[in-house]
Amino acid sequence: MSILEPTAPVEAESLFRRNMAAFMENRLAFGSAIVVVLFVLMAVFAPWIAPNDPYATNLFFRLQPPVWMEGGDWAYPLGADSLGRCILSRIIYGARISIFIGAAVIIVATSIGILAGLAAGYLRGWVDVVISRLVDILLGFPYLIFAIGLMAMMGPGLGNIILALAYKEWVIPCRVVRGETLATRELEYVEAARALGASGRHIMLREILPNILSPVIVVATIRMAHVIILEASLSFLGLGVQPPTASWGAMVADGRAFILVSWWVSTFPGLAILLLVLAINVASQGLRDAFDPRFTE
Amino acid sequence: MKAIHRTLVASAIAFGMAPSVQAQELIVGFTRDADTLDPANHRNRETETIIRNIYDGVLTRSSDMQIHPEVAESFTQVSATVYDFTIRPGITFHDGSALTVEDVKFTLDRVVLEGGMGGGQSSPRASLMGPVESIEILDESTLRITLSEPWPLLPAMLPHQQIVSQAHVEAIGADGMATQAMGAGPFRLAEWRRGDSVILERFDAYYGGATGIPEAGPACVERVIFQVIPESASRVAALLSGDVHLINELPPHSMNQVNNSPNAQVMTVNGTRSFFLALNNEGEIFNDVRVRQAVAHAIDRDLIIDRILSGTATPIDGILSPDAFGKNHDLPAYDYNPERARALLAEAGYPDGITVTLDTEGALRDTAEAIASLLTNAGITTRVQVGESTLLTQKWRTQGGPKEGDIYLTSWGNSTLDPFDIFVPTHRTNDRGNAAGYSNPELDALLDEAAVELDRARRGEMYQQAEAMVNADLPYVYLWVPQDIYGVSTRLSNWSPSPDSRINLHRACLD
Amino acid sequence: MSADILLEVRGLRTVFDTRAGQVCAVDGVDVTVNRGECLGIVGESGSGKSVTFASVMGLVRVPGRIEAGEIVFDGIDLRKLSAKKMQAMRGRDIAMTMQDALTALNPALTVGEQLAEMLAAHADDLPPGRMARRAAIRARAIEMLTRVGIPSAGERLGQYPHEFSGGMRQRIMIALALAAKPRLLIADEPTTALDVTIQAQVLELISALRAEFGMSVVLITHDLGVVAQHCDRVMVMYAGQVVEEGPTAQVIRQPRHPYTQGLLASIPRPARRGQPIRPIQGQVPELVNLPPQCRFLERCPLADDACRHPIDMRPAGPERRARCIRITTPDIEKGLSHDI
Amino acid sequence: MTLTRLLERLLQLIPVLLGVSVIVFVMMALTPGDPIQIMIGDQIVTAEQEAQMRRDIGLDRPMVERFFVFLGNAIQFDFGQSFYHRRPVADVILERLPATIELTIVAMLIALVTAIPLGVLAAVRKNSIFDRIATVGGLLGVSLPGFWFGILLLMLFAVHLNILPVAGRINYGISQGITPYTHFLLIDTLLNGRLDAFRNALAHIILPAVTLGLPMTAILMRVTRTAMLEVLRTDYVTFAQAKGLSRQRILWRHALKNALIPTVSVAAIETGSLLGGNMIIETVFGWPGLGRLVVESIFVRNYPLVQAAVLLYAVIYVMLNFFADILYTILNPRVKL
Repeated sequence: MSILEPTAPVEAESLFRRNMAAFMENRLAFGSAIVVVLFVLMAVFAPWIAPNDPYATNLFFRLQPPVWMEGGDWAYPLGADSLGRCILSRIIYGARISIFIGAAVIIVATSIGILAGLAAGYLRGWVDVVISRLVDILLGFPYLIFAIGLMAMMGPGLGNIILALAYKEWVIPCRVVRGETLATRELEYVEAARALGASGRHIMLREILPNILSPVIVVATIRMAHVIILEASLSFLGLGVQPPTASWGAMVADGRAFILVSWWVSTFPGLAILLLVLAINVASQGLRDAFDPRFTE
Repeated sequence: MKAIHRTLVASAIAFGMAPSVQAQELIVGFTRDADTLDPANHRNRETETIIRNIYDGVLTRSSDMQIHPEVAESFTQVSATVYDFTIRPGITFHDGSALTVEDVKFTLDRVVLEGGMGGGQSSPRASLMGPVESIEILDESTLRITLSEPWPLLPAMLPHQQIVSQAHVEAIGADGMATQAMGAGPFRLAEWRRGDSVILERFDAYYGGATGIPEAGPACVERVIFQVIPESASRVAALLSGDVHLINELPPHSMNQVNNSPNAQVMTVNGTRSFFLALNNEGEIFNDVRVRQAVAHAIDRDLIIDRILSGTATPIDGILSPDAFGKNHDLPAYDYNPERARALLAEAGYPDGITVTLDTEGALRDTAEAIASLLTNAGITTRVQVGESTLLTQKWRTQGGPKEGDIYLTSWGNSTLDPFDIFVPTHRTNDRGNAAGYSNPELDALLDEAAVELDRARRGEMYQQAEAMVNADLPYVYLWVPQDIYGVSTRLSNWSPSPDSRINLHRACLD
Repeated sequence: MSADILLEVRGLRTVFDTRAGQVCAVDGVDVTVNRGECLGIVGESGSGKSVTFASVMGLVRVPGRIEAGEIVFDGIDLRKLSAKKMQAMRGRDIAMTMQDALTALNPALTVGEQLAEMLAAHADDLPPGRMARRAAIRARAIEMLTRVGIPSAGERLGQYPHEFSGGMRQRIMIALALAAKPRLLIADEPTTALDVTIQAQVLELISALRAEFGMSVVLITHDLGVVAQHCDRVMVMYAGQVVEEGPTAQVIRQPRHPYTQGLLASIPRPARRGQPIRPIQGQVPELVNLPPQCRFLERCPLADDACRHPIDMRPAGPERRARCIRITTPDIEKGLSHDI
Repeated sequence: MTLTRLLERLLQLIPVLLGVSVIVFVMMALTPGDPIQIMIGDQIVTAEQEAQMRRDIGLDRPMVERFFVFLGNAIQFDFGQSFYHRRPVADVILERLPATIELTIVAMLIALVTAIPLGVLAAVRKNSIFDRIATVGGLLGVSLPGFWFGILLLMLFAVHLNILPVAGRINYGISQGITPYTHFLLIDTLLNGRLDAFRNALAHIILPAVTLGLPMTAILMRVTRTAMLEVLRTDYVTFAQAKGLSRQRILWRHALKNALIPTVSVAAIETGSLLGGNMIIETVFGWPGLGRLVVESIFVRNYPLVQAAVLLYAVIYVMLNFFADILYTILNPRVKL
């Protein structure tokens, strides 16, 4: 006898707009998103922003303190490292590595994850069995150990890091997509498409995918923060990009030997990692709250 | 929660620190753990440094690099290839058994014989013994070593072998030797906490060590701990806080901090490792001596030594350390002169300069980057490529195989400070350390001759001549010999660093 | 206040602050429960019947709050009680059962523990000493379970709620609610989740226990049939207000409010066999920013401009009141049957 | 949970473990270059040693055969010789394992003990200042790079304040005469009744454990908070309130017991990632565990050791997840395996 409110079908696009509006309302998350954008701009326009050549060594400025400390100089606002290279410039260039690797790994992994997850969730059968087994096996490795093991075998290098991280990362979007696909494939509009004789490919990519994209995007942003920390960790261990390329993790590692006499060499790159990762985390949490009501509390 | 944290911190304050360090416990903050405690089964300096406090050798070195009999009472060179050693009576191993001439023979046989370690295994230290033909017992106190060819280095190299007990080795086997050390040295092994520390205790029945060095009897401190602290900043911090009393590999940039602290000081000693740039003499660019000279003129060694090494290195113009036997002290220096470098390049047909890659391993990155920027300034555009040492070894030390690459920043150790040990491997045609791919038949002949020359003065002259040759030919750009830098607690006395990086703690005392 | 009155609620107003505005879930509700009687509360979901009694129990959740009104239980103003005293009253003096025992019983705790903690919290006649106390609690728990009809209760104390059938769980919940022998039981939709046959058993059980313990019962339901069978008096709620109250038999025989009439018309009844079931048209208004007018206006077949101002409860016969200006109109029923 | 169900679950582990070993094996097999030459590097080895290494790895045999030899040996915990240590890899690993496990467990305990109460309080006081601080703290916790934060902590507590030691597990002097029953120093010192040594070991482990456990603390706090919020909305919590139970009992018994179910699952998975974090944290704090050994081994190309350690970590991780499942069923009576 209770009166059921009929659920009105909601257009995907207006839903997206409403979600974005909710996201904008969350001031902290929105501010964080701006910080992330600033980091991206910094990475893109590094050559124009950086006060110095990040690779130019000048032994006369070795371990020079930041500008506000005694002996500091505006030429090196955040001081210089053990080779007299400008720390600020290296941090600005380092953003390129962090953001590029983070984005590349997430894009590669999410693409693979979406395809594998759709295939497993929609086609079921042996495809699902194979993919799910593979996922189970890869989940059997602690993430960092898997990446370290791969890097140890493949050797350092930009491409290798992306591979080493993406090898396991795709499992996460894959599981999300598979679960969503399983739930979605029985829905009416999918049934209808199938009844109309749409191909499996069409249904997967045109009917199902657009409707499960929200959680995938949310997961991807959260994971990006994680990937950036992982890259920094690998670089810290010396398993990251090849020096002298500026990478934040490697910069922290380099400064470690000087921490007793020149704290700034390690501290600022670490702060950069913290700031970027924190901003991504806050923004992605806002995104999650706005886009995925199941997570909201 | 807060309360718990407070309790933790409070208890840390109360019990974490200094009070636990007793007066007679000498703690060394050491870069790395021993690989093994078997004196015959490793090729690692740090491992030997630890082992050397447990085991004594037939001969030893004092910190001024003089050779002294240790387990031996004396030794004589009978002929160019025959040495006799008189083993000191009354020495006991840590288990109380007597050290006999049989034990000495067993020890050396274990190293030099094919399969001498048992189980078909040969010792990786065999090459440190040179061309040994036989080891014989002449009587109950005399041992004779016969070489297959003259090798004047034998006495200088013998300190690298430590005497084990035959009975002990036979009882526990080669595997047991890796962890159960039992020698005749000033300290006996108390415990080895792998990856963390090696704990040694004073051997009260110690005979007193080498005769040439002032007699000391048993060690001064009751206990020695080699505490593994790989991180250099942590090692310094531990020294400054008094947690440890001696650290090795003190980073040069921390010297002031240590010297300014009330409870520690810096001690340096000229090392035995020569640093140099190997130029690929087989390659198209560097087969021209003018290009090689251009590199030498492009590098401001004094600047790098001053800025990166805090002045703790001595520049060299030949391969040998200034302290080495046979050093030629009259070599002309290639001064820092970028204009001259450019001119030489132009002369060699590179008016627009050249572009090269500089290989090095991670530990030398700072230096490599600095060198690269200096070279680039002088028209030699240089990119640093850091690789792992094992791969770089394969790439550069090809022993005659084809070689790729331009410049390799590397070093060669010479713990004996005898030229033979560094000159031959790095400069003789296709020898194991000849990263430059240098080949000079004249030099080869001279080195071969010097190796077997028994007249010490004549031999020294030959090496001086050899150094003059390579100084002119410049297959390598010779850089410097860095000092070994130690941080030492002011409580520590009677210890001084040794160029061969051994840390002999027999006589060291803590107040 | 009459000595017969156990619970008296006056002018209760409970609101929820939401993003869309203030939702007034209960708006000026008066309730009177006499000692020993069974009061039925009828209304659709969202009519405010559950919130009213959550307010009585002091269990309104944030963002909800009681804005006005007084709740007097046995002479004590519950709104003025400290949280601690209110907690002590819950379960001991006023108990509550919920719609679905499956969700109301903690899935992670055994039935025995859930009974025992209740007894431990409220029974003050337990013997001293840990062991004796524990034994007494166990005996009491078995007694309660047996009383509500759980066979071999002793063995089942160690079981978890999901190991019981639906009817059994409902009985267990009733046993829990009654374990401290409260004076008032608020039974919130006790039968909705149950099969018809089990519904009857559970209601019989409640009636029997009411007689046995001499307690009052408030039976919240949307099923007029249940009310007809078990309740002395009935209160009909709509959109946060009481729209009609009176002795059950009278209200059912002669409903005064068009909403009550609509409710009765929309359920199949043997008495009206052959007549079509007529659901009430339209929807319950959203409880945000309600205009000051009759809340049933949009759905009422009799509404006209006279209904467009606030309507009070007014007497509608002996012991009866209703919230409609047309109460006196004699031919409501007739008009309805024609127009709808 | 019956024994047969348990066995069934154990059997399900086999394909996963098999797959894990295939991947670890392939990882090694795909390494470019002659692995023996790379491993030897500039070390001096005899011909027999090199031949022995080749036999250990079995390069002359087909890949599939090599895998089964590898697997057979791995099951017997035989991973060949660690060339650098001149001893079996298994021995070298086992020596270092207790330090790593102890660090991991302490980090996990710190995370559990702080995260669960904080998460519960944050849920109970939703939207309060405390909740906001906890939320921000949680985000900070997952965003802090451990290797960097560890260095800062070390500088602060060990160098500037000088109240905690710089490296190691315990001071030797204080640890004398302690019988190593378990090789976990915190337990051994207590079993020996040596409070002074216990405190010393605690002072050594506290910084690495806090650094290691920080991300896990943050994650668990969030999970606990979310789960608590969900549970606090349930009917059974309302009903428990209606029963007149005390707030404490409702929170810590009724609500938490249910909220712990997801928390425990996440905790097990996060404990697995602590194993990875160990490599970083042990390197920063000079902790003599397996993680640091693996990192060191990578740089000297001690592949057999790296391979064995990765496999061991994966097996531990899989087992952790298995135990999490079991714990899940114990905590959640509704789920039958």
